[in-house]
Amino acid sequence: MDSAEPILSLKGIGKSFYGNRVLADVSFDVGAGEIIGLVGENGAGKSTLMKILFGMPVISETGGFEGSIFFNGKEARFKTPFDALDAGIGMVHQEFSLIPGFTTTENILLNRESLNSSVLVDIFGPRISTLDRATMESRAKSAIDKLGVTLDPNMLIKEMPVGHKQFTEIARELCRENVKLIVLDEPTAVLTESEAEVLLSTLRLLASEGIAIIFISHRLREVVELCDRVVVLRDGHKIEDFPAKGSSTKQIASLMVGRSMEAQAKIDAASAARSTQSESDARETILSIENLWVDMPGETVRNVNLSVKKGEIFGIGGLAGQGKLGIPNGIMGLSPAGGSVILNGTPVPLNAPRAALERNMAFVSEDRRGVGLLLDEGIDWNIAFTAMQVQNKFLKPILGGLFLWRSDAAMSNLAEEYIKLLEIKCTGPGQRAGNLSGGNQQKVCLAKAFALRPDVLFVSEPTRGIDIGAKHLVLDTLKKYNSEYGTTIVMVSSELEELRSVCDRIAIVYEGRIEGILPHTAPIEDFGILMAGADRDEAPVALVGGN
Amino acid sequence: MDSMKRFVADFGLPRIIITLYLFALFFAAPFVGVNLPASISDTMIRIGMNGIMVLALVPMIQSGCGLNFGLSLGVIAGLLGATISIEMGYVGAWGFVAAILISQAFGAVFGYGYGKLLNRVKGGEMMIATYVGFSSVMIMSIAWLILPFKDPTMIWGYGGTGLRTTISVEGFWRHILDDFLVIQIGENFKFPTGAILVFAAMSFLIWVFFHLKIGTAITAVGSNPTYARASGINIDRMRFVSVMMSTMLGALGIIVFQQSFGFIQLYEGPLYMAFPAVAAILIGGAGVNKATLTNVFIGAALYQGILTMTPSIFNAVLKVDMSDVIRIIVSNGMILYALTRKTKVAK
Amino acid sequence: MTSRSLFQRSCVLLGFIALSIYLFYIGKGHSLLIDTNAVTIDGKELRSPETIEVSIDGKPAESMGRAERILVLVGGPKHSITIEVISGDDRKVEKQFTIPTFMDSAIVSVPAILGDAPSESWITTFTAPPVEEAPAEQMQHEQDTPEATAPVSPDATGGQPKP
Amino acid sequence: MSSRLRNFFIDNAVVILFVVLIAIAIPVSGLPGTFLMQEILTRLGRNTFLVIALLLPIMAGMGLNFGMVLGAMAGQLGLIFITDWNIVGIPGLLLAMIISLPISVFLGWLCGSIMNLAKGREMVTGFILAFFMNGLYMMVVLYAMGSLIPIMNPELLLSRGYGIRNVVGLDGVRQSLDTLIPLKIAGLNIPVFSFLIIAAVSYFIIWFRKTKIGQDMRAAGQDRAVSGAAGIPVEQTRILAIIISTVLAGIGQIIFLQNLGTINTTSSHEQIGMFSIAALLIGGASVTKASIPNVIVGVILFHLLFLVSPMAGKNLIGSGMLGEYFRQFVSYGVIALALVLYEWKRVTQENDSRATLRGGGAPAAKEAKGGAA
Repeated sequence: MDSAEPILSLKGIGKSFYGNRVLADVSFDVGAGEIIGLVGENGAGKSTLMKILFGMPVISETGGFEGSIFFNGKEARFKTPFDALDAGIGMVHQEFSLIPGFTTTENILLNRESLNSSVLVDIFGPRISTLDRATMESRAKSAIDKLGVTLDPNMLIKEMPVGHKQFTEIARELCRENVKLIVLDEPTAVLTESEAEVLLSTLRLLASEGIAIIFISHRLREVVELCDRVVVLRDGHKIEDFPAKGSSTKQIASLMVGRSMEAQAKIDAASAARSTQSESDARETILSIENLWVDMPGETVRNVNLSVKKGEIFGIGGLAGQGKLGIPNGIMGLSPAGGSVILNGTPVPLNAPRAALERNMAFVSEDRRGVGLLLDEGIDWNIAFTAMQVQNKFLKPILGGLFLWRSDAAMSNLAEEYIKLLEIKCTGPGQRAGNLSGGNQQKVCLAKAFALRPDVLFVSEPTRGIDIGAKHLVLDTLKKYNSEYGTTIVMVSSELEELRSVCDRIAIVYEGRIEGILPHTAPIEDFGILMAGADRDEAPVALVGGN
Repeated sequence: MDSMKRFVADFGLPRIIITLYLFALFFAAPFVGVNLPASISDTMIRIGMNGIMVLALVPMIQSGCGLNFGLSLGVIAGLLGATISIEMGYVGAWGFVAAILISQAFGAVFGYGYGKLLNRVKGGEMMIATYVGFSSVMIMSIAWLILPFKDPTMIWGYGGTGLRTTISVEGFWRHILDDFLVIQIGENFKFPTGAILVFAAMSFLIWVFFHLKIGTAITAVGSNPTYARASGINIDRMRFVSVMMSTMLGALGIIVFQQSFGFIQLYEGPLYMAFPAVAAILIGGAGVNKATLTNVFIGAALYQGILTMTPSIFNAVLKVDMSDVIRIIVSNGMILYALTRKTKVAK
Repeated sequence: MTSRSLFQRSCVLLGFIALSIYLFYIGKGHSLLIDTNAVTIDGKELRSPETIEVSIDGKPAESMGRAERILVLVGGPKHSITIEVISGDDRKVEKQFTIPTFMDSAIVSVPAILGDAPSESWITTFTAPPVEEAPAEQMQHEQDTPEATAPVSPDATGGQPKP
Repeated sequence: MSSRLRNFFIDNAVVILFVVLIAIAIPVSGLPGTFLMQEILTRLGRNTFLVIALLLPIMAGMGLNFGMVLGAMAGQLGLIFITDWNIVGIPGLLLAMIISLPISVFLGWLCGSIMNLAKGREMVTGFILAFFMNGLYMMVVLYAMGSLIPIMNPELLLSRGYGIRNVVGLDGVRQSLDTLIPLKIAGLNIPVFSFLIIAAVSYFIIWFRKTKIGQDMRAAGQDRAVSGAAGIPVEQTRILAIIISTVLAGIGQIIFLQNLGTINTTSSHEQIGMFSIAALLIGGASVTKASIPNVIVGVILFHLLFLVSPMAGKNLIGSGMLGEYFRQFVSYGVIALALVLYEWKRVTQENDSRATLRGGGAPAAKEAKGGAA
């Protein structure tokens, strides 16, 4: 669909947060009536790009961005999202931004209601006018009609099926006057397959009316099916921009996860060096997981079957929201879970964090500040607490063992030890964890797990949000710990590169299930295919390992 | 300048103002003819009287249940202990000990129910605690009317039903702690050794408790419940223990209070008992989720100091007794400050 | 804010102020002392009849003898008085009068009205003679009566005022 | 059908409980029906306005406005001034309302701003704020009036020369609203004009809900983040809800006191918050939902209980105090109950919404029962 003048044109967009580059020189155009699929791994820069487009305050607060945006032929620099909305850009978020107790109409016209004029307006301002319900309903209806679906304008949102909520959101964007571009962020993530079908045809209908659409999705099949062109972002760069017709999910997936040749070579060399030590011995299974389901918001696990060998580093990868994070959280009892987890031949009770810890498993959570740390307490507390509570370490019995007295000195010693070992930069064992930098906080979390001397260690997103130097140190520490103590490590990460450089085998999670398990030496395209949900029509990928 | 700013930010402006205010009062005292030794002695007696009630707030703050506005439940347990002890005819030290023992039994029972309830309403504890406290006080008021107490010192003399509004403990165990090893210097200065010793002993026990494994776990629950859960801690159980402790300490606290005050106040007496204690600990520097023994000591001293000094100085200077109004403004202002400030730790 | 709405808001504010002043004017309360004492106006002594019935603003009438005073509380400036002479010549007089806004207590002289004296002389300011304060009675108002047995709390207990 | 019946009982559990309680207590109290009728009519006229003042903050998601006491203080200040100036009758009451208006607006703005600092714990903040402001109010009334603020009428002042007396008689305005349109039916005095005012304010509330700002309040009450993202000035809207509530409380307090005929300077306002809130809750309202029928039913039930419980107590065990304590227990208890139910529901709802995510192969989500009293 060629149009002479693009509606939106991004030129050389770049952005860094605190010296951390997240976007570099991204340029592409969106024409009227064109559907652009914007794909990329987590952290590839999609959401930052959209924040820039919408003028989110966080961008200007962190020093603005490079490059320029042309919307509708004019250079646009939106100061707030409202400017962007006024200019004619609509956004449909991943999470529903709807008021549950309001009707469809009220939500579609939220803060844009039709008003009856009133004499009181001059005195009390326009908000004193009453709502003109009849006009509102007809406006809502016309927006719904544009979608080509049927929605009851008077139904409450909380009584609606999920799909209708999504349509309501889109209708809300359509209902603005002069809307020219709609950005949809993962609109189908919460929909059933048939609902998603309807949504896609609705989007096609809108495009045919001349509205440009940016469609952000991890469901690559939908992208191929729906979009005119696909823009792939990776590590903040635009990698490719090509017509969707004729492309395949496999192709897109490998573009998304592919690395530059040098990086690839380095990883290959690194993994080749390790391959000899791990693959040769057929070790016994330490942990086997059967039919595991985990109810973790946003990371639901439906049916996972896995087995992990003693002493290996096992990687779990996959795109965001597919459920990889749910696996360790479920096993460690932090999220409601079911199924069976067998450690060393005996089942581990689920939904009981203590039982999991007592079976000598430990977990470094991806939510460092929320789950991993006592921000208000010192490093010594943070490191020693779990071991103290679960294994009665750092405690002195007093009165003949009637009471267990906390030994601050022992905790302090332990903290000193780990501060030295992990090079934690701090003023001393008593420093509050909340005052540490992200990397050092992560080291404290690792130290906490190490202090338990676990048989199986789950590490979730160990390098998220920390700087390069700390990343290496964390990964090296994990490897060292694995080889020195023979600890089995299960590492969950969205960074495939990282998994491949550390792990022996890597499982890829897709839609709450294990899509496949590959050795770290497997070509990167194979991982890409698994991550995008191996297209069932295409030849199945040869799976290694499994149960 | 920067360190000054940080000090103000850490310590909090209201707290600084209150401290300066108290110092000003003490400084002014000799010039306006207020008897300083007597005032200091008064302050000490009040600290001894109220200290344990302030201490009683520590466990629940530490476990993340917030400010225990429902301390009245503990107070009711204490009242039951005191009245039953008198009814049973114990006098002197035995009466006092009996009162404490009985009150602890009731405190445990009340604390049990209260703890179970608060675990079901996480996040809304403070308001619910307040009103559960209030309604319990009213239920007990009905109970005071109809419970079959017989002791003539306690029931209405003629015509009336039930217990008196105020019961003197004179002849039972009035000042039993205050006068224990009392140090009398001159006419005006009296140091209530016994009461202060008991307060110190209870503080020591609390200090010990929070150095035990379980105390450490409770602190972690208050600091970050999710962390604690991930470390295998049963959050509900820790919260429950802290509520039990708080209630039982409250029961002990009111009995120590009564021996010094000389009276048992029934009916609506316990209604607002929690508020001065809460204000005191907040003035001492505690937050909604964090309190230390230092907060308790400083808070009790500052708050009771203000209560003692304000009326005497104002009376001497302005011939006005504004102490009531100042007390209301200071204590509630402090609570308000704590509520609006500590939102970042909310978790 | 547009100048139009600024203007209208100012009007509302002024309206409220004007209304307040008007309410003050029409609502100001006065104590009227209906007086049947003899008065001397322009050298002429006017006396009240033996028995009369007086009514203010159509309220139930009250009978008065000579040299009496009754108190009537009214609000606002304009009032009517109806005097019915019971003894002697049977007649009924109805007159309107206005009380100055800031006159709190006013004496309304019945003889002056009946004697057709000029209306300015009907109403005179009443200044109360200085009264000894009754401290005992006042004390009772100052404190909520404490319960007989209750000791004065050293206030360490009740942090809040009692409900 | 039976499930609908059951739902009706669950939804109206509090109301039904109190109806039963009162049905038992009335015969025990032995109070005559006409007396009760007359009292209820009077109390409806006296209290309903105050309870209505609570509705808007609930709609704005700020819970029960314990800060309404601030408005009551403003109303009392207005009444003290008109009593001092001796403005009588309806003009006096209107003037008192006008005087209370700026004070209420200021206090409401203050209260709303402070509550915005403590989002999620508005209720406890309002509760403490009421106590705090009470201190300042006492400062003004007991120390500033007659010294800094001129008071002309010495009869209002304490014997020491400044500070307002504990009891201020409102002889000039006593019941002037209630008796403006006198109506007597079957021996019962009906405060027609007060009822008309209540009808007017009810209409105002209903109309207000239909305005844009009312819509914004409802939106902000349900989801602050979504409303903010849609461009609704959430904080300002919340402050406005509190301001209106405070202003209505001020006017309500004036109506309340004109019926009583005296102000208890230091304590008339204190219990108003609690009594109004308890009445609203007994009428079947919750922390998140309240309507005008809740108000009316609540005032009737609460005050019936208030009337009969002392006599019932006396007849049962021979102590009038029993009933007194009982009704205080009811006031506090119903608030505690409502708060517990609210938090309970919130916690279970959080769990429920998580449970819906549970995927295939998972056993059916455990049935989480909401709290039903």
